[in-house]
Amino acid sequence: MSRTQSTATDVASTADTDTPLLDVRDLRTQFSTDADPVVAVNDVSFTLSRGETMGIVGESGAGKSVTARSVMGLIDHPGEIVGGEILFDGEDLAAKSEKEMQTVRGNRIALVPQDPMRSLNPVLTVGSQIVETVERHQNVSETEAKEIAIDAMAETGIPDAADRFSDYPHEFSGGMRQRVLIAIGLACEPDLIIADEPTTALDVTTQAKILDLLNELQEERGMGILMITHNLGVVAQTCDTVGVMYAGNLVEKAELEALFERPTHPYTRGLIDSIPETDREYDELPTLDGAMPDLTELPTGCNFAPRCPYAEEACRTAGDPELRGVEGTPSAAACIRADELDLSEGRVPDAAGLGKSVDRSGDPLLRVEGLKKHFSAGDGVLGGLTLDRSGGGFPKLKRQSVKAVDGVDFDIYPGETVGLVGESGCGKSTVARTVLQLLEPTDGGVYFDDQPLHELGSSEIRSLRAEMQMIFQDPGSSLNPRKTVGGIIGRAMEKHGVASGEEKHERVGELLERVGLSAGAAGKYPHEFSGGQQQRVAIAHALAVEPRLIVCDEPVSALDVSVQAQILNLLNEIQAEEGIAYLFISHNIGVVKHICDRLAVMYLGEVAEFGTVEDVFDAPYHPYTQALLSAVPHADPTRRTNRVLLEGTVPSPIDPPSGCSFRTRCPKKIGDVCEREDPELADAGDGHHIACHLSREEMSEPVGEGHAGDARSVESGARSDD
Amino acid sequence: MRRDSNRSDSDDSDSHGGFARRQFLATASAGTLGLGLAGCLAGDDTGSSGNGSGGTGTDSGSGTGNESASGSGAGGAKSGGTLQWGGAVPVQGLDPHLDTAAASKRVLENIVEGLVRLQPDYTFEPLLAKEMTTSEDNTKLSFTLHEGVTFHNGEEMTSADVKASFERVQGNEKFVANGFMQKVDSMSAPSDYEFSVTLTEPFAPFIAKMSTAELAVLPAAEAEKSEIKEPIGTGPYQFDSREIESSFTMTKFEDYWGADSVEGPYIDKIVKSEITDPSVRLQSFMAGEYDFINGIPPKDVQRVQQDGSVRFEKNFPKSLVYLGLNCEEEPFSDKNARLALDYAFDKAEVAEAALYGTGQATASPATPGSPWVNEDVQPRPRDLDKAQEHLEKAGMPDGFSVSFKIPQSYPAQVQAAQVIADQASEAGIELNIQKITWSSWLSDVYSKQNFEATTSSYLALYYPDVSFYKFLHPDGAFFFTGWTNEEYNAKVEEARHLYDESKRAELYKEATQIMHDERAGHLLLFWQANLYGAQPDYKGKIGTPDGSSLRFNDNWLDR
Amino acid sequence: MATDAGTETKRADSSFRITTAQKERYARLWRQFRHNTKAMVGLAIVLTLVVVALFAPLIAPYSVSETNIDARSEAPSLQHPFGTDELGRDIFSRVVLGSRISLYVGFGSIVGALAVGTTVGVVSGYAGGMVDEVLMRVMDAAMAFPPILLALTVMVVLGPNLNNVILALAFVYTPYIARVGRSAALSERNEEYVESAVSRGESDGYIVFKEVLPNCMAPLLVQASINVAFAMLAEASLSFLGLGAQPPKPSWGLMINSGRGFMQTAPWMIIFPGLAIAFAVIGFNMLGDGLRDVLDPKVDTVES
Amino acid sequence: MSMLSYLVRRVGFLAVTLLFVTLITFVVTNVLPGDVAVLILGPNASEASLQALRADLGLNQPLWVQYLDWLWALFQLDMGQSLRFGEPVWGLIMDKLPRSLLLAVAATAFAVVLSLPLGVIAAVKQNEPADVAASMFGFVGVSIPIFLWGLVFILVFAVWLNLFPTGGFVAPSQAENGWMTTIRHLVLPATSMGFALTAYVMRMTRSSMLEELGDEYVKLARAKGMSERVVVIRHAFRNAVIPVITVIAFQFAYAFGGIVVLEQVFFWPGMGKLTLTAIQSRDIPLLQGCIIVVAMMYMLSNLAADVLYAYFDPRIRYGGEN
Repeated sequence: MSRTQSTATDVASTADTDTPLLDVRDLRTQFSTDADPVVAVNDVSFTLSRGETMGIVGESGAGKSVTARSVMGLIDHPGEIVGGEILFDGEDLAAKSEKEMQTVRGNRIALVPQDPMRSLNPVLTVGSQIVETVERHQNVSETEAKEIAIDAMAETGIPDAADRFSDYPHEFSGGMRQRVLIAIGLACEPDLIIADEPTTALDVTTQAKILDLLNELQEERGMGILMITHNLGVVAQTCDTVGVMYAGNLVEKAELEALFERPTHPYTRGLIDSIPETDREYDELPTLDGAMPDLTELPTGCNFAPRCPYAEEACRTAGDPELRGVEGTPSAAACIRADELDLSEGRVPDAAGLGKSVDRSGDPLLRVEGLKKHFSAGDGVLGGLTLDRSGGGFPKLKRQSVKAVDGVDFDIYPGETVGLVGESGCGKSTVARTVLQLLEPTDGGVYFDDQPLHELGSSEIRSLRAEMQMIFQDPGSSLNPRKTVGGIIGRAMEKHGVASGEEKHERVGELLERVGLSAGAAGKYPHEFSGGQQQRVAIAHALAVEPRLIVCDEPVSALDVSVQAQILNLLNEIQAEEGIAYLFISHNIGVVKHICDRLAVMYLGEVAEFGTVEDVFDAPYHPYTQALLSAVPHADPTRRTNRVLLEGTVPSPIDPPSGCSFRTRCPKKIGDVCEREDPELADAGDGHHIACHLSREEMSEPVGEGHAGDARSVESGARSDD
Repeated sequence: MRRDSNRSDSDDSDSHGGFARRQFLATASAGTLGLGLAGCLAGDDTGSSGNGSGGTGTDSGSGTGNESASGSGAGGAKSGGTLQWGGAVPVQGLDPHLDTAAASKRVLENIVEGLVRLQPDYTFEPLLAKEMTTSEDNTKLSFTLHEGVTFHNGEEMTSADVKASFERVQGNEKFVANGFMQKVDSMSAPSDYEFSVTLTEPFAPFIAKMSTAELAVLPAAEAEKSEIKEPIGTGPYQFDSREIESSFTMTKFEDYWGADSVEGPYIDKIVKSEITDPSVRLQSFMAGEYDFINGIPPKDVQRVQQDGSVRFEKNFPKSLVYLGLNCEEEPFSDKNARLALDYAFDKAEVAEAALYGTGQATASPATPGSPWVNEDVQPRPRDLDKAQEHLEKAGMPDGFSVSFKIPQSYPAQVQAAQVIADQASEAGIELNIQKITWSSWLSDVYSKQNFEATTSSYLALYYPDVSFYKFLHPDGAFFFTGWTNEEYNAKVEEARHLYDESKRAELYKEATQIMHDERAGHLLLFWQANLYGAQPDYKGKIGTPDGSSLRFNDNWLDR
Repeated sequence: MATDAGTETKRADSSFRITTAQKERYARLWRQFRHNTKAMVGLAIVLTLVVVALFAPLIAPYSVSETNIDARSEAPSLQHPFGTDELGRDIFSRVVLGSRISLYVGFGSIVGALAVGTTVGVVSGYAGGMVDEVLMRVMDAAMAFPPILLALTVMVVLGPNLNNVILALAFVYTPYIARVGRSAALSERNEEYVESAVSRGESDGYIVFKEVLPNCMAPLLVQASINVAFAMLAEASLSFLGLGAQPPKPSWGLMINSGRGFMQTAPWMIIFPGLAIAFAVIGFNMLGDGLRDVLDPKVDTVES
Repeated sequence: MSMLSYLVRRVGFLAVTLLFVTLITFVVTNVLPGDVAVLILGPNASEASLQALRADLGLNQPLWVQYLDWLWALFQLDMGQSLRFGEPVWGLIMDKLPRSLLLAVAATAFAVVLSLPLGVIAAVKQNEPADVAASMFGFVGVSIPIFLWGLVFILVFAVWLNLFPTGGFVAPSQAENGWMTTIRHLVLPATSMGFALTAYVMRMTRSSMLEELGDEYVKLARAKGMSERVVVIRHAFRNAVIPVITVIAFQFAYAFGGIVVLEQVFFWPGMGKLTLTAIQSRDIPLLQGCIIVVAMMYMLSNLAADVLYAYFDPRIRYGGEN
């Protein structure tokens, strides 16, 4: 590791020089289309120094990724850089030939890409993918290259790096692959790392570890990092300076603290406000109306003006505002009113006191008892079979099943929102579908209004469907693309005899208006709407049959934050008016906390903890809940949580651990009992259920720093890390 | 008879044939029983109409019409070499007693021999027999065998082998000549070189039958076998190897007994490559890949003749192509419908379309040049008015529409059919062509009579009984068009019993007239020829005397 | 033969996310179609064929079956632009009329295959489980036979004529359509609108035929147009082998079959029908490929 | 899931498919018109002997019993006797199969050698003239029936240029020049079929390459500063070739289908001709044998593709794909 240190000192010495590491000036990248070219990056300028992490943040379509790729000279056809300079260490990259760029890429500027699952070549070993970079850029022997590669792997926290050198990407978990990608980036000791949404595809607990890793590496090596992300929490955790992009423009540039303390562009303010924070209480989330405009149909004037609560006539007519320093702040903003506006306080909507109280004295609307859902592993009749040699001797055919949901209990009272939260693969979506009998439960019972759904025939279920509706994650997928919005909603009404004929048309119109669309939307096809609007249509569709329960499966996770807030508010509003109960599935703790009354935390097909939001978010916690909460990056740079970093990965649901399913990763594991006995989901008497062998007191203790450190020395289970 | 039913399915160069054996047996008895002794003189009609192979076999033809006479004697014959023969139809089964396919006969003719043999002058001469005598009443045939005749397996041929061979045929009705053997009262082999057959009654076709492979002499041990796959005989060539549907090889038999008296063999090895497509065969031949081919497509004759660098042989006639009409079903049960069709097309044009001048249109089933031809009966000229007249008489003034089943592997018939159909449609008669496989033809058209109109062909060659009786008499083995006429039947029956050529000819000429007037179910179209090609250094006469098969023993390669 | 251009478009889209909201779907498809050279060339060829087939009797100067022995095997000339065949028939007229046979068989067999294959495939893909397993093993098995071999065998069973060719080819291509229908249905089944319909209380039948099927039409249409090309090829092959159209029908395959003996002396007898086959099949292939580019559902999503 | 499990599964699928193949074959061939007994004994056989033969052949059993009997015999490689040739079907097929294999292998090899580079170039030069030319070639290739390719090749190379024989097969043992003659006869059929196959494989290679070239790991490879050659060959092609393997296997099987027609064009005495003979002469046992063997070739080539697939793609060990 000596090389690393020397580099670090080098960097430290050169970091003082005046030239910034990266100086982007008036970068303009556009894509040619059949019609006019589309400007994806519009005269963007920023600088990045050595040892600095600059975040570029924005919602999808803002142009942040194109900016990053422009820097690397990797714009896909039909895009091209049409203006500006990209000065890297004083040299203009935009002027370099492709051949010359090849010596820069991977060598002096490294990319950490977004999608760890797809960014590694599946047919080459991870080692060879690192080695080829080393050999390409450094004049070293093969053996040396291999050593460098193994060092890099070890440095990024890949256990047993030398052993895993010749493994293939699919043998690594997502988080480990991201580490490999970082190792590739680091291998040639670049001066600049461009991290393009490096944690977006990862679960929150994994994300926490990767962000920590990046921070550490930067501290050691002092390279510059350009962090592209849509997540302000990530920005808050990693960046020194931040650029906010909107519709191809850089609309604000600021130091991290300044950005959060006093945003200077209304869009930044709106973004920050839209994020439901776990430690804040809202009745209603502050929102930005509308969505980012289509790049082909930009408004005149300020691109943000149509959504800006502070917009004036001048904003809409005076052309695209330039990015300039804002008086009294170290920041710069592209807003003509930046100097006069003080955006240091969030815009909290007036409608305070809408707080609701749920009456849990009667019978629950929905009761789920010991629900289990097992799938056969693999597909087809032969798919579930596998050769089992565990017994030694001649291999036996064994039918395997994935225990997606393995004994879940909870209930929902009328008018209540119960959340199911957990990381990907924990079985929360399966619960949602099994509850609605979209999947047949393997075992256990689901009672709706005291009717045992699991015992009903399919026609009875069908007639009950009007009572229970579902809103899906991907509105683009949940609306049949071949039907008009009116047709979709109207069909639901007809199906359940809510309305037909002229009345149906009227009610469709009303409903659409109710969810914030125009009645005229009925004649359009789903694809003609933006994601947020589509989700509104999906809500209208669910409401059309006047249900008593709506299961919302990650209804906002496909949406940008500003739109997410709108939808969450709409859901709350509807509940307040109609008294509908929600089962709300999400992986996003902030969202769940904001919208739910009670919450079930799921891990590996089981409920680890169940109780009111207040109960769950405060000690005593289940150790998993504690880790989950600690891993959430807050969009607040001043808050540094004591991270509880989990060891290893989620075990396979085909073969879950004995005893407590969390014990393989539990930082508070107390011993044999955890391995032997599956803890009951025990009620402490206040309706707060926790499935853990620890006493409530033990659960309330913080997890020591030591554990976090230990996470690095992961137990090296064959293919399980992170 | 499993093979037979499918044989010669893919080329018109071969006569059609391969009718079911039982059918043939029926003929054999029906057709020959009533005959008195014909004496041993052949060259005349022996009345052995159906013998052999439903038309392929031994009915010796006139062999007239050889255009090229380069097949001279064996003077200056050279030994050695390999003959590359581009064959038209794959060799089928190789059991001489069982197989009637022309393609099999073409090779077996050279491998096995009988006691007697057909000569170029259409007489039968003893072959393996040195001598043959016939008793007064023509019922006992005595043979003295050549001595020193060896089989390909090295054993000497004795009368025991002959007897075993004949008994084999006699013993199982699956053998082709079994029906003939029913006429045998007893056989005896008093000494190694003496053999005699006693017939139950005089039966002239028997001798003719003995000249064919169907009564070929096999080693006694071979005769035990129920089916022979690798024939062993006494012939000039011995079986070497074969691959089904692709090649057949035979080699010179060095110990051939007849090298002095019979001639040859000269060529060391004969390789028959089975190239069923006439064009490919011809192209390969023209490119020098083959020394000899049979079945040159008529359309290419002119080109081959003009080429000049190769030898062209035409052997006319080979077979008769006819239009078969089902007289038992509407519409052709009505004579006027048949006549309407007869008037609807131009036979000469049809013949020209199919044969490019290598054949000739006919209205008589008798072989051209034979005494049985009635020159007064000529094909009806095309006359649409008359066709219309007959249609009206038939009560179908607007014409009619029928299926027209054509065996697809005979290009000449397919071409002819299209011209006929085209011309007939002008008369309001729609003939809807349906190309079918040969086996479908056998089962649908011939066996089940499930047809309205069809085309087919037969080898009649020199013997009128095949032409007049086998296909057109209700008792004939190959009667399937359902046309019956008492007067006609009486005449052809009578003719079978007559040995006075002119009287017989008279009857056949009258029968021809009846056939024509009544528009028999066989609407005769044309005679076609055997067409051979050979490289100039391939010498010797090509083909057997009646043109039905090939003999290589007197052929040689001049290189 | 996958979705090359389809993925290209998608890539271009996703890198900068042009949204085309507010545009009418079909107008957009048509625009994409119009800008797709392959599709337009294919469409032009197919339209030409259809027009030729519709007006064939007007275009053809001679009868297709009238023989003229005096004018047999004549080289192309002003009277006979494509020459004459072995029976003196005008090849141009026969090629023109042959388009009817080719299209008749091509469309006829695909309509049949679509009717059965779509149902089987979509039901199989939607139902999954044992139904799917059994149906697909049968389809796999049927696809284990080379199409032409299966068609030949079926033709022997049915007997040679054009309508039977249609039946045989419909039989042969059904599994191919079913496969596509199934995979489309499989991917549609995972779309949330299906669950949405289930949770709305719709019956399986409604979901399969009213919700899923319309969304499977794009790949099915693509497959169908390509299978039209295959069917036309197969018809030519069957006729070439003598088990298809019967003389004197001017089937291109049959014309080639009878012309092959004249390759040396009258090559035009195979050249022109051969070109006709190639022209027609290229047309449908290009159209199918172009349609795939345009209709590929992956391209058809709008990002917001 | 281990590679072994994967292969066991594949073989399992194959066995099931094969069972259906035999079932379809049996059903289709048994509805062929024509009574086998009549075909064997001839149309005028007596009803008694027909009955006797039917009993002998088990034809008076229920169809499913006949099927099981037939299947059991098939399992022992006993395909019965050819009606037409009177020889065991298995032996006939074993005579012809090697020749068809020779033709199919030669054609496929030709296609692979030609199509992979073409496909890669077309993908890399997307929308450039090279690509357009390759595309056009692809369209023409798939659009021209195999028999037409064959006839055109015969016309040009045999009839006009007289470079190769017009058809036929000569076994090396039969010819004076041994393999040279065989190869001379092989060139035209193999290349004419090869061209048709090339078009498919090339198109597949191209689209597979395009897909891979657009994938994230290719972008990362570029971001690592890899030269375009490395990106294309080492990264994209390695992945792109995997689905192409399946296509090649399919094409090999397709070649077996094409052989029915092509062997007729070139008078190549292989499986195709044998099959056609069986069809034309309604030789049901032979037809069944031919169909099963051809289908087997298809399935075996698919299995081979699966094995290769697993070999080339380390992910396969996780199974589950289809």
